[in-house]
Amino acid sequence: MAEQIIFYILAIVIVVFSILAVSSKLVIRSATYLLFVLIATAGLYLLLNFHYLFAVQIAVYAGGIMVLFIMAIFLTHKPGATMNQRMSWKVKSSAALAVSGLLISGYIIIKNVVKVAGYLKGDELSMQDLGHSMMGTQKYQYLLPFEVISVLLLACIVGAILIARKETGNDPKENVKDK
Amino acid sequence: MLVNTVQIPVPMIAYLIVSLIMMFAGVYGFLTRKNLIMILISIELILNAVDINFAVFNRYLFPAQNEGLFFAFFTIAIAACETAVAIAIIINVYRRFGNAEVDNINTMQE
Amino acid sequence: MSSFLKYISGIYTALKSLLIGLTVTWKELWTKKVTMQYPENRETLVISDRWRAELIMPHDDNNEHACTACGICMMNCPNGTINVISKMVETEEGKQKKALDKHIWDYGMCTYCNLCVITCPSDAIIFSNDFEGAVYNREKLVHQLNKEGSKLREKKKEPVAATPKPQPTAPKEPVTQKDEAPKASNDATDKAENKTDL
Amino acid sequence: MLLTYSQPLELTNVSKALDTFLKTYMADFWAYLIEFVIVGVAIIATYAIIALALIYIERKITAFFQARLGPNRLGKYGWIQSLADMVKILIKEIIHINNVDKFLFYTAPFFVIVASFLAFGAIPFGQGLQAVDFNIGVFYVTAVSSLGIIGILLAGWSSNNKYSMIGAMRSGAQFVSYELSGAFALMTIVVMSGTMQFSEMVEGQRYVWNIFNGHISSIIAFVIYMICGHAETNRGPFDLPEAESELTAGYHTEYSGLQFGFFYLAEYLNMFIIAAIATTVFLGGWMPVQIKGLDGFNQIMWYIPSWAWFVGKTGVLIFMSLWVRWSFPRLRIDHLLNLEWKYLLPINLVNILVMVIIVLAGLSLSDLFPKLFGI
Repeated sequence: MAEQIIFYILAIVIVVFSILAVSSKLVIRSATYLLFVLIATAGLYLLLNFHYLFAVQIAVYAGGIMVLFIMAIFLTHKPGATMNQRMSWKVKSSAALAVSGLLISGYIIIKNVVKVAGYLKGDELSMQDLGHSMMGTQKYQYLLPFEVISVLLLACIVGAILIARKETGNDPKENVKDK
Repeated sequence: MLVNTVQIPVPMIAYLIVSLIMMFAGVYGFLTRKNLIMILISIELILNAVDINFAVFNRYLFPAQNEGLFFAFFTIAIAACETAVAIAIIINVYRRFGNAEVDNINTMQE
Repeated sequence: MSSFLKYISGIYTALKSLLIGLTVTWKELWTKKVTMQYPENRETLVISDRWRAELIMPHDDNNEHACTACGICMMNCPNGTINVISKMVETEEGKQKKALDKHIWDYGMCTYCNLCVITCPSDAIIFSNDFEGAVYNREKLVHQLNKEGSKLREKKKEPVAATPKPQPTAPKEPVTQKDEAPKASNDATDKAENKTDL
Repeated sequence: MLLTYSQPLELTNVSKALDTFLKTYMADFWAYLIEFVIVGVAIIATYAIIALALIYIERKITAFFQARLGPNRLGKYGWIQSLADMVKILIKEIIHINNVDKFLFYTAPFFVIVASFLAFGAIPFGQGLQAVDFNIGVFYVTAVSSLGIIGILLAGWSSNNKYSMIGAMRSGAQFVSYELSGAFALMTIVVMSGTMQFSEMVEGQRYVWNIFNGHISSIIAFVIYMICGHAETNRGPFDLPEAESELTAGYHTEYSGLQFGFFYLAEYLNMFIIAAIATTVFLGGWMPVQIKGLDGFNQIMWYIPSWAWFVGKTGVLIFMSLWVRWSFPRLRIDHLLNLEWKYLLPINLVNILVMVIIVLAGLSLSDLFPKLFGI
């Protein structure tokens, strides 16, 4: 009972705020609504007993990505500035596309998922198991993807710094032209 | 602790519907918005929907293994990478054009 | 390599200086506290003589003050705190003479600049040490400095002529003893004359 | 296994008695519900009481460092002062500001307070006195406490005020960079103790605290963690997000009344949370001082309840934080970022490797002297 109540609260939060996030006129509010969605998603992970995933979601999304978003918004927008929308026919057509996609996928899910309603109550993963499967090289162990991700992260950091760096000295536009 | 005290679990389909709505909200935002940061926010929504699906499939269909969990981790990590680079690009675009909207960026090089 | 050594030595010196700072404040933690707890220490409270708290006009035992109602203090006050109201009285010889009626000083407007006291030719007003001037409404902040029925301290002509000059080290504060009062007033007038000469 | 010693003053005795009492009179579901509510109320009450106590202690110790007496009018030694301040802040008017983003302006304080509250819930206050004992305890706390910065950023942005904005940007840059080193310092200890769960971590420090167990490496990690903790809570020499001489009050300039109270409370509680986590991870948490083999001594130590040990150790760390705060001048923003990126982070990365070597080579005290320190 309690689990269901919590789930439906989180579900309503996710649905409402994800729709608000894509339809808000102020970009900073969109970011805040997205944050609510992310936190509620983390709540879903907690409900599924994925505690580590919960903490990763909060730490990476709320602590990292959202701060990046908000900083970027600070740097590129004036307070209170509203955003331009696309032309209305485009809005209508994409809304129609989204709704039709929703209906088709929903139909498929409802049609098929009822067949596989098995649920085994899984306990919280112990950190030792998690560490072993993250650092092992056998089947169902993920050392290689882990390392690849770390290299990707490094590349991203270097790339981001290189892209966002201000060229020192002259006018940045001239520098770009020189290249 | 919360979960273990409860007998009836939430049906899997409820999770899937939630993630579905989130996903298509993201799609809608991706298609309608001009602002680069808004597009990025929509992408985050889509990625999150996928994460939920991974976790739910793992818990409901293959509770003995951890593939879904790890895929969700890697998705989150890749989302972080993508955001970092994208925001660097957005800031550069802002410096160049004075605002962060997609219509400005018709050519890669002037 | 040298830059690496510099880095390490930088950390070392930083830690050392931080520890020195910490020891200084640690010693400060145990020093005697200097806070004065005011209402409790009324008896032992020491207030500097130069503290300007409240403007007063000293009166002697005969209810006489030294103010001649010249209005210099009023003119010198930078923000109009003082209002000297004078009246004309008839002396024994039948002459009209200006005398003080009310010396009004507004506590709330005073900036304690001391200009009135410095410029007073007859040293009639001084700042006292009595700082407990808080009242419940603004009207009470307006003080009348001369007491009810007080009058100007008369100069005695004969002693001035007989004894040419008193001691050069005259007490600055008005003295309340009966014997010395005329002396002091003489002194004050002398000083005032000197001032005007200058 | 710890129950071999008698613990007369332990608060878990009370909670156990309550649990059995409730379960004899009602179904398990309702018993659990009532217990959840009691635990929630107890945590909120503890939060408020600790905040009030901290404000009083801070004002007193600050005064002593400045050769003053501090609050001394309300009650004996002024101990009612912070209670009176709380009442004042509760009944003050909340000033509504024109031209601000109302939604964000009013949600921002809640982010800050909720983040500190979530972290507060995971702290083990004593033996069994822990609301949630995740197996990812340390990671959970670092993750959850990072939510607060979003509240600060939103507060600065939505105040429509340059000073608030600059304060929020500074705070964001500072928090994000120092969070990294703080988490690394905690991870150093996780490497040594082999668990992230707070309760297991405390059990593991029974005979030797983690700060001594890993000698060099642990002490470096401790110092770095305390520095980062100061910086994360915007206190001590790192208070430049709210540098009053430059930025009035930083990100909470425009807030008044209860909303300001939220920021204020969260700031003090964050100081407590940092000290509490440092206590749990480095100084043995609620575990009394124990010497292997000396049962009489251990029994005497156990007569002091575990929450008293916890409060004592945390109090020492809070005193240290105040000591540092009143010793050093405020850093400049470039010095602040230099300190993090050029000093703390490289040292931390090397330190974590040193710790791995210490653990793998068996150089920690409990490995070197298992008769004295081993569990």
